[in-house]
Amino acid sequence: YPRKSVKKPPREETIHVALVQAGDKFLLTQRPKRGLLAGLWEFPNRGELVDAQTAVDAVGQILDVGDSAGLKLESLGTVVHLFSHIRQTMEVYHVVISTGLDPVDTADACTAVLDAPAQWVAKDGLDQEAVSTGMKKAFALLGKASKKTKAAGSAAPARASKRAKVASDPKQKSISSFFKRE
Amino acid sequence: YPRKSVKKPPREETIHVALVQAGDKFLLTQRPKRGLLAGLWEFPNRGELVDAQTAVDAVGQILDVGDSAGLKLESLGTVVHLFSHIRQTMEVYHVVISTGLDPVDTADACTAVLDAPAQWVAKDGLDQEAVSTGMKKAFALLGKASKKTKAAGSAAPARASKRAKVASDPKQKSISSFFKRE
Amino acid sequence: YPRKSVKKPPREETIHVALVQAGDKFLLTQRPKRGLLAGLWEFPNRGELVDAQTAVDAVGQILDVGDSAGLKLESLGTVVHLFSHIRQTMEVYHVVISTGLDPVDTADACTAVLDAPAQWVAKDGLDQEAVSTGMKKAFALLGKASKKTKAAGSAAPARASKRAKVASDPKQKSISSFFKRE
Amino acid sequence: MLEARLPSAVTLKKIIDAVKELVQDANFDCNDSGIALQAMDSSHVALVALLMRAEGFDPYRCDRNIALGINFATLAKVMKCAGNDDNLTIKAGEDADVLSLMFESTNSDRISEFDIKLMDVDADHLGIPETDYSATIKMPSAEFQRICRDLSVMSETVTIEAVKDAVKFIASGDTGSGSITVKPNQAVDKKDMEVTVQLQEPVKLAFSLKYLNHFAKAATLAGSVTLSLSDDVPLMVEFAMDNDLGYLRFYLAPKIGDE
Amino acid sequence: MLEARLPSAVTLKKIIDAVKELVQDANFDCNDSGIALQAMDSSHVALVALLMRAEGFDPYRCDRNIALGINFATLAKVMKCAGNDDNLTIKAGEDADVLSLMFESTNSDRISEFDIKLMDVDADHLGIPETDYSATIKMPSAEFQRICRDLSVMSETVTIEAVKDAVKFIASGDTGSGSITVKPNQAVDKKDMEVTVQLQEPVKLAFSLKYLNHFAKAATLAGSVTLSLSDDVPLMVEFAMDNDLGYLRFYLAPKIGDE
Amino acid sequence: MLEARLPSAVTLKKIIDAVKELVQDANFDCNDSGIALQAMDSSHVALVALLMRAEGFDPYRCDRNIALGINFATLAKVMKCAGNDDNLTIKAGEDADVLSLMFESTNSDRISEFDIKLMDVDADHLGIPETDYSATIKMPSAEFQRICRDLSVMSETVTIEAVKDAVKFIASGDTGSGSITVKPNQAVDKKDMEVTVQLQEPVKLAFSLKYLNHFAKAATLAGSVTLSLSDDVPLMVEFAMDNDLGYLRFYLAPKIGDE
Repeated sequence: YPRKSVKKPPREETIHVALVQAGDKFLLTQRPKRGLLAGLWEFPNRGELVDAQTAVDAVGQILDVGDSAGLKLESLGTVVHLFSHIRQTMEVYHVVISTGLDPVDTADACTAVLDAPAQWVAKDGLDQEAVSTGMKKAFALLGKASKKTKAAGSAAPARASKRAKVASDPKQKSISSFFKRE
Repeated sequence: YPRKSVKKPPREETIHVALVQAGDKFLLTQRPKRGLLAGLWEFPNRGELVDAQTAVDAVGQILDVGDSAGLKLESLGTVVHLFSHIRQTMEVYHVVISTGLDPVDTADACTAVLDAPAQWVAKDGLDQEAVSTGMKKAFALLGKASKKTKAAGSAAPARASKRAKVASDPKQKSISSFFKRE
Repeated sequence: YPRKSVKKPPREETIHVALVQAGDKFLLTQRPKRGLLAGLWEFPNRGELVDAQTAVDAVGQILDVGDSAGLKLESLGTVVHLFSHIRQTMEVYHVVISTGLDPVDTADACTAVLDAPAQWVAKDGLDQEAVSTGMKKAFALLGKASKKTKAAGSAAPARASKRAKVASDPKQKSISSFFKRE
Repeated sequence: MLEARLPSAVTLKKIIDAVKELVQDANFDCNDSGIALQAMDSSHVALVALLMRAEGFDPYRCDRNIALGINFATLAKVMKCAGNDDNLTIKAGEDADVLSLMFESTNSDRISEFDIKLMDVDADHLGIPETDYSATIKMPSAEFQRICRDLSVMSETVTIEAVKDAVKFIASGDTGSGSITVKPNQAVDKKDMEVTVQLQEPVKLAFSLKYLNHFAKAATLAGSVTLSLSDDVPLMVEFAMDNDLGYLRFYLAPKIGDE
Repeated sequence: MLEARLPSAVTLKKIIDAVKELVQDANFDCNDSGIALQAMDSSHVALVALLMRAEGFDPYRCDRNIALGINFATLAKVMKCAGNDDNLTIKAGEDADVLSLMFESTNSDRISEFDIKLMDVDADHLGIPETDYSATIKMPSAEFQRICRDLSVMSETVTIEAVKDAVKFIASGDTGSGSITVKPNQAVDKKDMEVTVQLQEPVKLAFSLKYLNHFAKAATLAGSVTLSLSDDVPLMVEFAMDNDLGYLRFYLAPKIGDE
Repeated sequence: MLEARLPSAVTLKKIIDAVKELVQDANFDCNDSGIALQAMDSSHVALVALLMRAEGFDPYRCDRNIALGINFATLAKVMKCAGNDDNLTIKAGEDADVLSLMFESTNSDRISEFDIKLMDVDADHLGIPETDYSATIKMPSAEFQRICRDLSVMSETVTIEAVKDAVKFIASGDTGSGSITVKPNQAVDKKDMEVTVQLQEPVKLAFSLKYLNHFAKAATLAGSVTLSLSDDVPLMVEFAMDNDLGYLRFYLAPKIGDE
């Protein structure tokens, strides 16, 4: 009758991925030389972000654009990617930077702040870079979203941050699906 | 009369080393590129293991063999190795994996789980690899043990885990040296 | 009237830098391969040192010279270095080692204790090494100090450690600027 | 201009402590009838609604509607400075960029004044429809806090099942399961110890224990708590403050496929 | 089938709290005379032996011998849910795969039930020989706890030296040394404060303070503790529970070359 | 040879607890008039000066001047072993390399003895000139502790402004500002609750709250604290111990350009 303790399910992990766009270029950072997906390039992401505003602030700090309120952050939704022992939920955001940027300088700044190599890569060039499959899935959301955005017109909210984060538990409903904005 | 504070003795450190054997091959992982013994290959080990069962579970997870109860874990005893400022006690275990394994796949799985490069190396090939002296000492225990085991016949316990861990303080006696199993 | 939360000021950081001299050589250690100033060589330093005595003890341990009381540690003052997002205050100390040392052996010992590559470089050879700008500023203090020391004669205190640490807040006055030694 | 004096500074301290981990920044909406606050947590799973009526203050004065954008971490730190017998006067001038808080102790000669910088908080205001709930449960708030804490041992999710004359809280996880049943008690001498269950129809809904544990921190604010449930509607957890000062309500969206 | 009701749930809570850091998984061996448990810590330095007699329960019923394999971390979490005035009923059915625990408060209408999944625990059972100890020391358990904690300041090892009419605990380390001497007191009004030393012959043995500090956590379970020592034999530390419920004993192998 | 018995071991415990985070190693300078200690913190911003007069001990005996070099972390750990009703005898022999501490409880049969190894501490001794301070403020030490803690919410620096009949503590930071005003109270029945301000001329100086919070830990040692300020001179914070035992003083260099 007694039973052996059950095999562990894959570890749950949620990361926040920022697709940072300047003109037609996107910011990539490089993974450590060792470990999971060693050396691959990815979009800037963090596991410990508590909400989207923190992401905007981090991006603002990286780009030194001062008041991060000027950055548009749009939630593109979530993608789930399975590793052998990790079930990773990626919450994907899109940030468009309108300030005139020197790609080289900002990549250097990113290297310093993020503590990892960084570069700007054109959308078309992403295929040439060693980008992980999961990250490609995340990027694919942008295509879907841009279609929707176009359909809905350019009414993207200028201060969308407060609306961005969605609960990562798929069973958990959102309160705003019950109560409507006034 | 007053005296200067005494020179520090070498730091004590206890690690748990698993000699994971599949057929005539053993699992090796690589140390980080920097720091002590940089880049050398070693048997999978962890300092923070609390007991042998945890080791079995970790190995089971690495090899994805499901219920780790099927793995035989045998304690081979301890080896002490001295570094310039560390006195390292290695508690060595031997695990034989009977499931049919694809060495390449499992090495990849190990890389993912252990966050370090991993490979399967034949017993005879260990000399060719850059394995540290301490680890060689640990491996030497296997030779001694296999002689003993042969002498004692193949009565190796199927669930030896509860008996594996020995106190790392050489002055501390074990309770089971006083009370006998019934 | 209400206002947006202010842009973050650069992060404050204080590190303790030891210019360890044996004969005409100085000890250098190498930064990690990734991150800020990756791979550059620097003088041994630590952020978490609580006071100068700890530094002496660490150096004594590195060099295995036994009783660290034999080491002369002299405070050279502080240098401030600005990174893009860090304002780093370096508190610089000078330690002269009088015991006969084998440069190769001690570099190996340092590698083991500091967990990073280390080497002894002659004062004149520092320019040839990839040493960061901030560290060069720190080294420059030695030139200034040696002039002062010469002016004051060789009355450098044998146990200067208790006098070494200065407050890193430039507005904070020191108590010893008010009360005089008896 | 706002000027309002709360007889017990500790009341606001307890409110802020119960809310600060759910809400980072929010507006205190002040008008002549009192001070209100509504904010979602950053995951948009829960909603906090606070009402402090003008009648609970003495005096209370608010010339025109103003929204005071406050960082709750800062406010919580300032509220820590409230002594047990301090009263609290809060003030904000026309076009002010600070909220002023003054703590006065009745039995000492110390006056503490703090100014907190105001922020521009971009708040959505949600409309909360009047709901005729299927079940309304009143119980001691300490009991509710203990149930949520105890069941967290087993799972991150609790199923609340209200049937005739009993409410059952159930949590089931990898290592086992737990259930706690609460039954109405009619005649209790201490009002706060009363348990009542008003039932239109049986309901069974699942909720995140993490959030309920957050809500339960408000147990210091009121001896009783009221849970109101209906299918397909967020749970309402209400702590009514003494002396008609108002209430602190939490709304929590249910979890689906888990009940 | 097992069904046993313990008048005070807190008693089991204290037992589990004292043992949980030494033992990860162990079997509760149940038969008609009571519930016993024996387990070594993972380093095989200490042994825990618990006996809860059937007489301490009311009612107690156990049809046939069963071994209930329990994860102590899980059980400890569930036992945290025990209220101070709760009683506890534990149950396990024939071929059950769970242990059921029911907490009932005498003065509230709350009933908490928890089911913990059972495990297959591979336990060695050691035979503990009857020993005629050279020295047996009875002292207040709080005093024992304090001595162990105080001497931990100086070393990881304590030497216990029992001579005629005195017991000395000595610890010596890099920064200095400490020693605490306890002497018998004959006439004490409070039984728990009594100190007695029964000596056959003087002994002097060294033990790990880390383990003794673990054992001393059981001071909440009994006002007195008994230490029994002989050369070349493990120390026995016994906490006898009130009302003849039974005992919690710890055995600790000595350290050699250190006394 | 030194031998000195302190009626309450807890007194020394409180002193060490208040000082241990500022001072790592220091010399107790013992002579026939008592035991003194002077030490700067490692940043050379603050200075600690302790005096324990021979009269406060019973008995007190010190044949010749000796300096006992002590590591405060070790001493603090040993002092943790002091029971509330223990007395303490400290001893150091001629040419001793240890300081001996013996704790005796008045109502138990336990005697604890600790030996701490002495160190060679290289101490600078600073001369502290007699100063005629512009302002001297006496207030309850708990009040001082609370002011320092409360204002730490806002800034790392406090400005102390003493004017006629009031002392204002002000802290201003990124998220806002705080100020606490203390006024003299003439007739108080409890001596420790008294607040007095003696003013030669108004002063306004800025100090590090981190250090003041360290000093304020000595509030357990004395019910009152005295702050003495003058321009261009370190602040003196004095805790006078009961029964004329002596004092624990802290000196803190001001911050410039911040007041």
